[in-house]
This record gives sequence, C-alpha cells and structure tokens, in this order.
Amino acid sequence: MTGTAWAWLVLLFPLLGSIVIALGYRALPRKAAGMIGTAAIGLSFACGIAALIGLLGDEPEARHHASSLWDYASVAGLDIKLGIYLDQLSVFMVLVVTGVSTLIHLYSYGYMQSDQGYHRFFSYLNFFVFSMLLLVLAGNFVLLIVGWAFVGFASYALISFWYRRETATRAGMKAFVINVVGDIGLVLAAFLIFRELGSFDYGEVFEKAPEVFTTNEWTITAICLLLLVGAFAKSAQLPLHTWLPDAMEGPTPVSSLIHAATMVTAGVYLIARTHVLFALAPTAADIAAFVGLATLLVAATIALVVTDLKRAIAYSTMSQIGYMVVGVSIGAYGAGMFHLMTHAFFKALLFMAAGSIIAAMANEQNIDRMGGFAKAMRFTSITMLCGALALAAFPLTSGFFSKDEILAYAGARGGMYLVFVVLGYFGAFLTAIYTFRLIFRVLGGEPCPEARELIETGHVHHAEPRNPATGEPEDTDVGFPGPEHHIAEHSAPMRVAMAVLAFLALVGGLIQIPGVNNVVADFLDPAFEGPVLAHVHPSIAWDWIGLAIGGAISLLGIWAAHWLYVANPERPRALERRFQGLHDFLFRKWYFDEAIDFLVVRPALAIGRFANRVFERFVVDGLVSGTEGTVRGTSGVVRAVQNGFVRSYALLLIAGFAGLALYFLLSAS
Amino acid sequence: MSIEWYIVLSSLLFATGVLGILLRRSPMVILLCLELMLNAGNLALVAFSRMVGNEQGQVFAVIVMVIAACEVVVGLGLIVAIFRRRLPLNVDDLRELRG
Amino acid sequence: MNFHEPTIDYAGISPLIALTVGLCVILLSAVFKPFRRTAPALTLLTLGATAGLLIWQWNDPKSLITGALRLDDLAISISLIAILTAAFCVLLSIRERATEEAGSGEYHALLLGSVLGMTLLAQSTNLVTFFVALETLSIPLYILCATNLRREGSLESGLKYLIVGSIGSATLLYGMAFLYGGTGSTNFAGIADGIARNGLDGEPLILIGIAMAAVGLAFKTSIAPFHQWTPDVYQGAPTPITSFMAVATKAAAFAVFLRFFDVALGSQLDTWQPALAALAAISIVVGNVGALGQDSLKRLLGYSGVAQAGYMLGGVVVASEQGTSSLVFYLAAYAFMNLAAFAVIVARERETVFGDDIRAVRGLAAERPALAWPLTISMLALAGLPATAGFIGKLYLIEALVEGDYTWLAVFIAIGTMISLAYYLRVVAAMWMRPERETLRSGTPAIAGASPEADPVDPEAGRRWYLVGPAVLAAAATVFFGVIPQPLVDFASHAGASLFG
Amino acid sequence: MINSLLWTPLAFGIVGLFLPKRAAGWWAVLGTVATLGIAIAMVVGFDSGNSGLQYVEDTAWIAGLGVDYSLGLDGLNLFLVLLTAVLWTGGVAFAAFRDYERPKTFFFLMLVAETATLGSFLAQDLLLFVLFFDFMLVPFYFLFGAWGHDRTAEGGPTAAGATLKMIVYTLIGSLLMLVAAIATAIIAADGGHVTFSIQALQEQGIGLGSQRWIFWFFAAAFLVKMPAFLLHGWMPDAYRAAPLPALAVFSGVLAKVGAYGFLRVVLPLFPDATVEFQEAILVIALASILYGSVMAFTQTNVRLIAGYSSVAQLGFITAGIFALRADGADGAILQMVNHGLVVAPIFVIVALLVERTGTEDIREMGGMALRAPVLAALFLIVALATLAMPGSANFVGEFYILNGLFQEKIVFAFIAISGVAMSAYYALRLYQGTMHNRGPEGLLSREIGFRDALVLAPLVLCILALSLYPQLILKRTNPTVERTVAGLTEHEAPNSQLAEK
Repeated sequence: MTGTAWAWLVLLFPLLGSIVIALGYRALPRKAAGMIGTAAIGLSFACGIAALIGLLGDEPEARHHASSLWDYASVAGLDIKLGIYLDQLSVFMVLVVTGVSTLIHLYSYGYMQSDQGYHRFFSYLNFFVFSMLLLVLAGNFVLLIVGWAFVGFASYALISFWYRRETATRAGMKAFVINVVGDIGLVLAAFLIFRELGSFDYGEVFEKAPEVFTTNEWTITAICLLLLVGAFAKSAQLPLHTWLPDAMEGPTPVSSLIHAATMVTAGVYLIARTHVLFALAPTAADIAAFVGLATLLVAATIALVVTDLKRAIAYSTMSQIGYMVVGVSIGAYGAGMFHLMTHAFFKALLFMAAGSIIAAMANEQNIDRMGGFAKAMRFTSITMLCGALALAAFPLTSGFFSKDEILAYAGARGGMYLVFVVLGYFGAFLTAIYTFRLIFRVLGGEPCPEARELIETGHVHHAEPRNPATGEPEDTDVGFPGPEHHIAEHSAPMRVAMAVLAFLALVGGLIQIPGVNNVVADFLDPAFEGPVLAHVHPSIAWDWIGLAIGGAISLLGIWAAHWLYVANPERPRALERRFQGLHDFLFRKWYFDEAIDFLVVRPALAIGRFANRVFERFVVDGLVSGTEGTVRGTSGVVRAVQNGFVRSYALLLIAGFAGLALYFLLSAS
Repeated sequence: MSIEWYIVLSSLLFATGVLGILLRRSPMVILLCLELMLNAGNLALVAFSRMVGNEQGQVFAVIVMVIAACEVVVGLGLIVAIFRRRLPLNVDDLRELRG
Repeated sequence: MNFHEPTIDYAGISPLIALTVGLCVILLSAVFKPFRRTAPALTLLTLGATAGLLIWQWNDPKSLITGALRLDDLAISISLIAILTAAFCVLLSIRERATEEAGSGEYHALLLGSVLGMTLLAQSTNLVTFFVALETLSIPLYILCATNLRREGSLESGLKYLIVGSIGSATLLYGMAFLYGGTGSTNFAGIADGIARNGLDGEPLILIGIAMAAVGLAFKTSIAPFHQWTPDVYQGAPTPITSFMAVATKAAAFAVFLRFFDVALGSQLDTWQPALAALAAISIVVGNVGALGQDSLKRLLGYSGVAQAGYMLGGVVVASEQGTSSLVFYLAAYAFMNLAAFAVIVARERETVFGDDIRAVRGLAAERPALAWPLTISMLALAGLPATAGFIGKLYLIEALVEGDYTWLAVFIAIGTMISLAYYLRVVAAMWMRPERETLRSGTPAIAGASPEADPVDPEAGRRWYLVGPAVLAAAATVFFGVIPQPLVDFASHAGASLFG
Repeated sequence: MINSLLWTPLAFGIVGLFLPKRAAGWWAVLGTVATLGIAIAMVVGFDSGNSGLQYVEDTAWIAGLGVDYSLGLDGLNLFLVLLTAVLWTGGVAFAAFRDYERPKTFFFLMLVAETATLGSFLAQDLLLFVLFFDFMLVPFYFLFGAWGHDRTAEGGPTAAGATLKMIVYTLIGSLLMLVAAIATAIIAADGGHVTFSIQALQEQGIGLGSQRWIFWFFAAAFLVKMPAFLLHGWMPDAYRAAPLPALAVFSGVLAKVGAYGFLRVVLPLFPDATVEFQEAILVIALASILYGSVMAFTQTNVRLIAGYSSVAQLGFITAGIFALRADGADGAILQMVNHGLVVAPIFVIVALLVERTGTEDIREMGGMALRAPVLAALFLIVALATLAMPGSANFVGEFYILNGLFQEKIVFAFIAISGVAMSAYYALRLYQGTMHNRGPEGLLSREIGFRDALVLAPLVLCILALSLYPQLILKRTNPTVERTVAGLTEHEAPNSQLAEK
C-alpha cells in the first residue's frame, strides 16, 4: 500500500470510531465504547507509522504525494477535490497528534469512567482527532478550512460537554465564535489566493506563488495576514486568545488533548505549511513573530498570578505556543515543530496530573486551597514534576532542547531578531517561576484536608460536585465523577498514559541534540525547500552557549520560585499588596475580556436592540401602517361624501359634468 | 332670430331644472324639474332640426316626450308607495342608505 | 298609388320580437289566476328562445331598421350576458319577498322589459334608439328596485335611482341634442363623418355634447364621480334585482359606450381618451377605498362594482379591437363572479337574521361548504387571483392597455387590485377564519335582515336547488374559464372583431 | 412525465376531498411521496451535460393572448423541484401525525400549494410563471389564516390579520410583476405576434429604457417574496401565525422562488438593467444579511429567530446571483437547496419543542438535550448546517457565493462575510438556548417520537449526504448557469479571471 492509502486509513479509523460510538450510545457498554475509541486512535497511529515508512521509502526530495477521492465541489473554475497532501510535515503532525491522542484516550478511559456522558465524550473525542487529522492532511485550502472548522466545533462540543453548566456553554460559545472569526480569515485568504493564482490546491499554489508574486507585494502580504488571523484565533495568540482560558470549563482530558497538545498548535502548523507564502512576505512573518513574542510574555505574566490550576497551565500553553509561532515565523521551522512535539508531551502530561489532583480535590481547582499532594499522590506528583521540569526547560529535558533551539536560531539571524533572544530568555525565566509556583503550591506545603483524607483513609475526598466558577451545584445527570472519582493512583490506564508521557517529556529531547543528532530537523527540512525566510543555521557552538544560558536561566527561575513560595511563603502576599495595581492588572488578564466586551459585544447587542425596538417598529412597520393609514383615510373621505342625500349626489354628478366639460374645452383651445 | 337664442333658452331651462333638483326637497317638485331638463333637450333638438334641415330631431323630440311621460308615471307611483308607507315626502329624510 | 313596403329583416329583429311577445304573454298570464305560478317558467322560456335566436344570428353582422340598429357579435355577446344574468335573477327570485309583493307576473314582465332595453341598447347605432333603449332598460329597474314595498330601503333606493338616473339621462339627452345639432345626424356613422366633413374638431358644441354623453354613460356604468347611486341602490334593492343590475346594466351600457365613443367619436380620440382614462383611474380608487370596511355585502359589492367598472373602462379607453375583446371577456367573467356571490348572499339573507351583513357568512366554511366555496371563489376571482376567470380578465385588459400605451392605467389597476384584496379577503376570512380583532360595527342593524321589516327566516334556504345551483354553477364557470379560457376568449374576440375588424 | 409531476399533487388533493376524514392525511402523504418519486426519477434521467431545457412540454394555452402552457427542467430549477417534493413530503407527513380541524381541506390546500409551487419552478412561459407565482399564495393564505395561531394575547395580530398583511404585501410585487411581464412581451413583440415564451423573449430582447422600470417591477415582486430588507414587514406576523408544517414548506421553498425568479427571468430578459443595477441589488442583499443576522440574535421567539435568519440567508443567495458570475450563481442555487433543507427541519424541531415546552420563547426553554439526546443530535446537525459550518453543503454554497462576490466586488464580499460570524452566533444561540443549560423548573422534555423521527431523520440525512457530495448539484447546475451568465458578460467587460481560465 502506498503512503497516501495509509493516510486515508489514518483519517478513516477515528471517523468510524466516532460514528460507531455515537450510534451505539445505547447498545454499547461503557467499557466497549472507551475501548473502541482508544483502539480507533491507536490504529490510526499505526497507520501513521505505516505512512511514515512509506514516505521514507522514497527520495527525501520526492517525499510529497497528493491523492484525492472525488470532486468535492469543482465547477466554474473552482477545482476543489476531496484530496489529501502527504509530506514530511503532515506525517510528522499525524504522528504527534495520533500518538498523544492515543495516550489521552487511554487516560480518559479511566478518568471519565463514572461520567454519565461517557459515550458522548468518546464520540466527540474521536471526532476531534479525525478533524485534526483532516486539518493536517488536507490537500487544499478548502479542506484545510473544513478541518479547521471541525476542530473548532469539536472543541466547542467538548468545552460545553457538561452542558448544564452556564459557564461551560458560554465558554463554548465564546470559543466557537472566536474560532469562526479565524475561519473567516482563512476563507478570505483562500479567496485572495484564488484570485491571484486561480487555485486552492497546495501543490499548485506553492508552485505558482514564487512566479506570480514579488516579495512583499501587498497582495501576498494581505494573504499572509489573513492566514495569520486564522492561525492566531486557533492558537490563542493576542488578541484572539481570550477563549482559551475559559475553555478550561471542559473536562480535563479535553484541556489536555485539544487545548494543550494538538488543536491549539494548528496555527503553528498553518504557518509552517504555508511557509512558501510567508517567505514571499517577510513583513507578515515578522508581524507574526512579534505577536508570538508578545503573547508569550503576556501569557507568562498572567500565569504568575492566576490561582486556578487549569487556567494557569492554559496560560502557560499560550506562552509556549508563542515560542512556536516565533520559531516558525523567523524560519526555524524544524525547531518550531520540534517544540510543538515536546510541548505536546509535557503539557498533556501536566494536564493529566492536574486532572488527577482536581479529581482528588472533588473538582476544586483553586491552588490556594491545595497543598501537600506530594505525600498523598506519589505517582501523580512524580509525573507532574517531570512535566514541570520539561516545561521549565530543566537541562536535558525535552523542553530544554526544543525551546533553546528556537532562540538560538533567532540569535543566528541577528539584527532585530536579537530582541527575540533576550525577551525569549526572559520568558523562559518567568516560565520556570510560574511552573514551579504550581509545583510548590500543589505538591509541596502542608497537606490540605482533601490530601490528608487521602493519606489517612486511602479514599478520595468526595463532595457534592459544584461549579468551581460559580459554586452552583452541578447536575450530575450530564456527567461529573460520581461518588468514585478517578485519580492516577487508582487507575491503571491513567498511570500507563502518564508514565509514557513522563518518559517522553524527560528524554524526548534527546532525538535532537545539537551536534549529536538532528532527527526531526533532518526529516522535516526537505519539506521546507523552496523559498525560505533565511538560510542561516546556528553553529553548534552557539547552540551550546544558548543551551547553557537557557539551563542557567531555568535553574535560576526554579530557585526564585522556591525562594518565593517555599522559603518565605508570605513574600508573595507582601508583593501583591506592594504592587496592588500591577497584580490586579495581571490577575484581570490585562483586561482583554473587558476590552473585547466593550468594543465588540456591547455595540453589537446595542445595534440589535435598536433594530428591534426602533427600526423594525417605526421604519419597517411604518411603511405598512403609513400606506394603510392613507388608504383608510381616503376611504373615510369617500364614505363621508356618500352621505345619503340624493340631492348632493345630483350635485356631484353635475359638478363632475362641469369638470369634464371644462377639461374638454380647455384641452381643445 | 338666430339659433343661439334657442340654445340659450334651452340651456336656461336645463339650468333651471338642475337648480330646482338641487334646491327643492319635495319629490314632486324634483320630478317637475326633471321634466324641465328633458324639455330643454327637446327644445334644443327641435331647434337644431330646423337648423340642419332634417326632421330626425323632431322625431326624437316626440319620442322623448313619451319617455318623459313614462318616467313621471313611475316617479309618481313611487311617491304614492312612499306615501302609503307613511314616510315623509322629503327626499332629505330618505337617507337610510349611506356611507 | 304604389306602396313601397319597407324591407324588414325579421330574422334580425326576431330576438326583440321574442322578448316583446314573451313580455306581453306573461303580463296577460298574470291576469288569469291559474297561470300566475307559471311566470318564472315563461320568463325562462322567453329568455331561452331569445338566446337561441341571438346565437342563430351569430357571426353574420347586419344593420337593421335603416341603420338604427346593428346586430353584430358585440351586440349578441352583450345581449347573451344580459340574458344569462336575467335567467339567474329569475332563479334567485323564486320565493323572493319582492316577487310576491309586486306580483310575480309584473315582476318578471318588468325584468324582461329591462332585458329588452339591454338587447336594444347593445345594438343601437343611432342616438334615438340609443336613448329609447337606455330608458327602456332603466325605467323597469326603477320599479324593480322598489318592489320590496314593505321595506323603506327598497323604496328609497327606487326613488334615488329614479331621480339621479333621470338627471343622468336628461344630461345625456341634452348632449345628444348638441351632437345632432353639430353634425346634423342622429346616426353614429352620420355623426362621425359629420364631424369629419364640417371639420368640427374642437368645436365647443361637439365637445359639450361629448362631455354630456360621457356623463350619461358613465352614470349607467357607475363610473366615479357619477357612481354615488350605486352603493345605495345595490343595497336597497331586492338582492336578485341587485345581481341583475350589477352585471346586465353595466354590460349593456358598456356596449353602447364602445359603439358611441370608439365608432361615432373615433376621430375625437385624443380629446376624450385621456379624460376617460382619468375617470377610470378615479373610479378604481374611489370604488376600492369605498368598499373597505363595509359591513353590508351588497354595499361592498356595489363599491367593488365601481372599481371593476373603472377597470373595464380601460377597455374603452384604448379604443382598439384588443380593448373591446378584453372588455367583453371581462364582462362575461364579471357576470359569473358576481352571480356566484349574490346567489350566496340571497341564500344567507333568507336563512339568517343578519340579512346581507358580513356576519351572515361567519363560519360558513364549516356550516355550509356548498355556499362557502362559491362565495370564496367569486371573491378570489373579483380580486383577480390566478386560476379564476378574474385573473385572465385582468390579464386580457392589461395586455390591451399596455398595447394601447396606457401602461400607467394598467399599473393603476394593479394597485387598485391590491387595495381590493383587503375587503374581498375580509369576506373570505369571515367564512374560513376566526373573527378578526376589529369587531364589526354592530350599531346600525343590517338593512335587509335585522330590521323590524325582517323577512321570515327560511332555515333551509341554504339547501334550495334554485339558490345553491346558480351559486355552484357560476363559481364552477369562474374556475373553468380561469383554467380553460380559450372558448371565452374566442367569444370575446369575435365581439371585438365585429366592432373593429 | 413533467405533467404528471406537476399535477399529481392536485389530483391527489381533489380525490382526498372525497375520502373519509381519517384517511385524508395518509392519502396526502401518499400523494407527496408519489410526486417525490416522479421528481427523483426525473433527476436521475436528467442529462447533466446539457445546458438547455429538458422534459420540455409546450402547447398553446390561451392562443388569443400568446400564452403557452410550457414547462421544462434545466440546471436552474432541477433541484429546486426536487427540494419542493422532498419538503412537502416531510411537511405533509409531519402534519399527518397530528390532527387538524377540517383535515380534508387542510391537506387539500397543502397539495394545491405543492402543485402551485412546482408550477412556478417549472413554468417556461413568463405569464405562466407569474400565474403560478401569484397562485402559490392562495392556499397558504387559507392555511395560515384558518389553521394559524392568533397572537392577540401577546398584543400581536390575529391569524387572519397577519395573513392578510402577508398576502397584500406579497401581491403588491406580484401584480406589478404581472404588468411588467405583459409589458415585456408586448415591447419585445414590437407590433408582431405577442409571445410570453421566456426563450423567445430572450432572443427578441427589449431596449434598456424599458428594461429599467420592468427590472424594478420584477425585483419588487421577488424581493418581497424572499423577503429582503425593508420589504420583510409581513414576515414576523405571518411566521408567528402560521401552522408549523405549512410554515416549514413555506419558508423552505417559497422564499426561494423569489431568488429563482431572478435567475430564470431577470438575468436572461433584462441583462443590461441587471448589469446596471447590480450594485443597487447587492446593497439590498447586504442590508438583508446584516439586518437579518442582527435581528436574529436579538429575537426571543424561536420562530422569528429562524425567520430572520432566512432573511439573512436569502441575502446571501441574492448576493451570489448578483455577483453575475457562474460561481456565484452556482453557489446561490446550491444554497437555495441547502437553506430549504435546513430551515424546514428547524421548523419541525421548533414544533416539537413547542409541543414539549408549551412556549415559543427561547428564554423559557432549555436543557432539552438531557432527556432527548437524539433530538438534540439532529438539531445540532441542522444548526451547524444553518451556520454554514465548513464541511456542510451550506458552506460550499456560501463559499461559492462569496468567492463570486469577492472576485467581482471585493468590498461587498468583506461586508457580507461578517454575516457568517453572526450566523454562527444566532444558530448556536438557538441550539444552546433550547437544548443546553438548565431549563426552567418543571420543564420536562421528551425524546423525539419514532414517527416524528421518521420525518426529521431523512431530512437530516439529506443534509449529510449533500455535505459529502455537493458536486451532485453543482455539476448539473453549472452548464445552465454558465449559459445564463454568459448572456450577461456580453453586456459587460469580460471578467479578467474568467478570461484567464
């Protein structure tokens, strides 16, 4: 079988899984549903490997194939086929996505056991994976948009999975609408591309683009900026990021899969995928890079203060994606994708751990109320620590290699790109601090009641499930762990998943050690042939210097976190009081929500109200009632003249005659 | 005496008839005024027939007289009927039908 | 001495003879008790015979009585319409209060007299015959309107009709006199070439004459502003008579309208065309707005008649073969639509206490489908909705108007139709739907029914064959000619051809 | 075959009148299914390569007026006909499961409506088109008025009042269109033989001067029917009054007839005017999109949310047509079908929700998904299709429309696309508001019954199938569309993009 055939199978299995589970929601027993779901993704991972092997079969330059099933919508010059495009980049994404997804499915198999919506959950989850794969395998922009929107929908469905939660449904809506804005960006970009190149097909577009466009011509810049709108919306970059923190309303596995490991990195993939176009529009690329930089800093600062465990991790996700965006926007494609992969490992892991802890806290997510889980849940703590180290780029962990490579590349480009190096390292410092703030607060310190209960009785604390945001009691009919929560300590599948990810988080970086081996980059680079942003490659020496600095900074950050949160725990409070304003500013997430609410939502609703109360009533109906009024008026006149006096009838008759005669005489003379 | 005089006279008759109908309330009088109007027509017809020199007009006039008679008869009949119903003989009071 | 007997085309005048004979026979039969009951049958017989004789003459035009009459397809078609209406009227008059009071024989004799006038009018091509016919038509109607002697409204309508009508005919006569004076002829053709010969274009005498003639005819066809008698008389008269008047009078008057203006005054086209067009527009507006919110169905139909007359006048305005045909077609269609409606109204008058008030047809769809459907169809047809003869009629008219460069009048018809929907559909709604919010004005009791002079209620009226039959028949015809209009179109186009061909 | 397609529903309807009450519903379903069968057969037998008319039927109807009875299928109407057949089957079946008073008349009218609608799609004679176009309203007038809901409690109008408003409103356009159509034929004939055959008229063509006003007369009719911004005044009342099964087909199909009219009549017959007024219509279309969307997310009555959303959707369709490019028009037609396929299920679902909650206010609903997962799932699919989720055929439709607009008038495209974002909001709001969150206390939801599922599921399957293979429609539509648009491009500078390819 050819690589593309395998690729089609990659798509097929998740879809099948989703459909089967959905249709059998009554017939299938829980376990079966979970297994089918997990197995489907596993199979698709296997097929991914097969596709990879198939791809490795041929020459590095010839490692791209297009294949299509049928004409999707191709008339009137728009040639849109149901086609996929298989090359190193897409197969790499396929492997990351399916790989991590398999593990997360495994985790969910345990974690969601007692949730009422078990079937629904797995059906959605499989559908998400299908959509994500469609996104990365799409062979033309239209199909890309389809996948793009599908993941958006899947994310909506899973965010508002517990649909009796007002907060959850609102968050889902928010995510969906913002993502639609992104879709629109893509659609417009596609139109512009079609206008200039007369095709939506990757192969054709990337081939023609260099001939048609001159560098930095406004059209190509416009195209890239529109693409970026899509990318930013999906990857939660400023200013379209506000949906991501709210998305944490979803079940934790969802946060881990969609809002950490896979979907949110789609933007990065998009930029890498269309590198040919960005190469022709360096301005746009730089804009992207700076937005990425801004995001990584803003998010990091916010992550320093938020007290909600999942939201904290979510902000760190934003900031990490910032790094990736910077990477792919300055031309460090290999490094960017490499960071995408490692981040998938450790961030998924962190969320799993968080989920386990939250379950132990009976859905409580505030870190101020947590503590001492190191003793309570050893396994969880260890794995969580692994993830944290990787995230904080502790030397020799995966994050360590991947993040620093991006910065090293920036350094190699020199010039204004040195800004990225400096601020990037500053961001890394913050990362280390907030990561270990979580670790010390949650794992370290005095055991909180729940933790103590766990230590003493070995039983997980149980309380009426309440919405952590509003505190209203949850409707357990639609889900939520029942009396028996699930935490890694007790559930084999969850342990396996977390163990694997912990291992990858620690050693995953070793496949790309500067000067030693360069697996990812070597594999991907051929895909980034053709016009590229810069033909620079940091020398091995610089790489190692960068790594040294990075390692030092991360250690420094961890130390700082220890000094703040362990050595003298009052210090943070003191600081908060000292810099009240700053703290509020950060705690309110730089007031982005308020701003958007003020600039977009309120005006829209105001217009709606105006249209409804004023325009509709007075103009639209006015048209009717106005004409009606005049008609009724004349009617009144006519009937008044019809007064019943025969003599007045005679009068009118004579008058009519007089008028007529007069007219005749006048018109004649 | 030229034709104009006849025309003027007939039109005066016609006008009188019209005015009478407009001003008087008794159905009787109104019938008379109708007669006046018709006779105005007759006068004109006869006069013109003399002018144009054929007798069609005069024939017409004769026929009109007959018709006028019929109309009056019907009118009177109606008036009698109304009278029998003890309704006021005043056209202005007959305005049940209006609007 | 030698006597030149005049050549008389008996075939040509046979319809008139038939009618006259029938009329006399019925009058006589009324004298002898045993024959009283036979009046309706005899009337129908006469009408049938006349119709037969007319159809026999179909399609060979001839002028009679030294050109005083012209029996062509226009005349025949119009007369047939009148006769058809009369026949319906006879059926609706069975057991009608008015018939008893006036005496069946007299009633029907008068009816036939009016029909005679109409057939004559439709043929007349001479001022004299024209005037005579017009009066022969009107005078019996004056009486018939008042035949419901016990009802004040009936008498009032009779007197009103008489007075205003006579003014109309007096005016007409005076106008005729002027035309005669101007052209020295009473013959339409004579008038035409008189005007041409003496170069009388723009001559005041002629113009005043035209104006007066126009007024007289406009009055008979109830064109605004000469329409005011219409609603009152329609409402006051016994309903069968109203139905007869509404259709037949219009038809006959329009026939002579066509002859007089399109033939005799053809040369004056530019003078009178815009004026008549204006009149048409006015009546469309007046009729339609006047009908809004009327609670008396007869009154409503009266106003709608004014509006419809406005539409039809368009056919005269364009003075073309197409126009004439369309007008005849519309008259035929109008006959069917109106008769259906009036038949239902008669039925309801007799079986409810509401008389002709719109309340009488409330919930009819559920109570008496056999009556509801005809009335519905006729209302939709009058409103010119498709799949009815009304639509085709409008189509025909509009086509004629556009061809005659009177598109603006066509647009007027369209607008008028829109307004008319409001009241036609109000009737439909009353039959089919829950009552509207704006409660019907219950202040003035319905003239016919609820007044102290109320006729005895006949709860079975809604099942009588002589009421349901005509209703269903007319409605069926309306739909039939809406779906398969070709036969009626041919019929009408003959008429048009006979005038212009 | 095309005749049987057109008349089958009517035939069944008439027969149904003579069956016992209980059988009426099922008989009607049978009729619609038979029609659907014929329609499918015709789609199968359709030659997708051929841009011309197929299954042509052409015989003189009213020879005197040059009106032919001519029907035909081509790319423009093929799938609209199929849509009609599908939706009517669904709507009638849905109604058959419930009991209405006077069921025989109800279903009779439903079937009449189907014939009328099919007629307006199939007609290839301008006048026949106008006739059916107007006639469509009649059955719906009765359906809405007699079986509708009074809103007097909410200070709204009665069913009768609302429908009267609707019919007057929509006939304003239609009657003007009648005049315009006749004018077109006569001007085109230019003294010669008048014909209304659309093809013939297209060949004859008429001058720009007359095209200008005629264009607007037609546009008025079509825009009101859709309804478009500022002309939608009748929509809210009518939508609230209508019985839901009737509303489903009404909003699913009738609105499309307007848009279809532009493609069938306006573009071919008035190309110059079309090109001249392109921007004007586009502005109206954009206004409809924005206004409809804004209204849709402020409404609280579920019917009105759907109603205003269709205003927006038809804005898109109009915009697509008036991009005057093949892709735009292709998209428009595809979108007509899609919108029909989503809006009908929405009203079915609304009906089910109302049955469960007893309210139409979205604020008083919620949490239905809990007890009715299947209903929720079906609704979710429909909602996603409504907001033109990429991957749905609706997306393809909008993509084609907007692409056409983008290549032609880039600014308009940018404005129009904002409507997409809004549609996402109101569609989800509708779904969430009813299905998610917590309903008010004591609100008990129920899973969709098997019989209702039998109606809803097939429609949803159609949506899914079409989403997988929109090419099915595009392929058959495109040739005709190409030809239609080619007629225009002669009149304007050939588009650079088209030249390139």
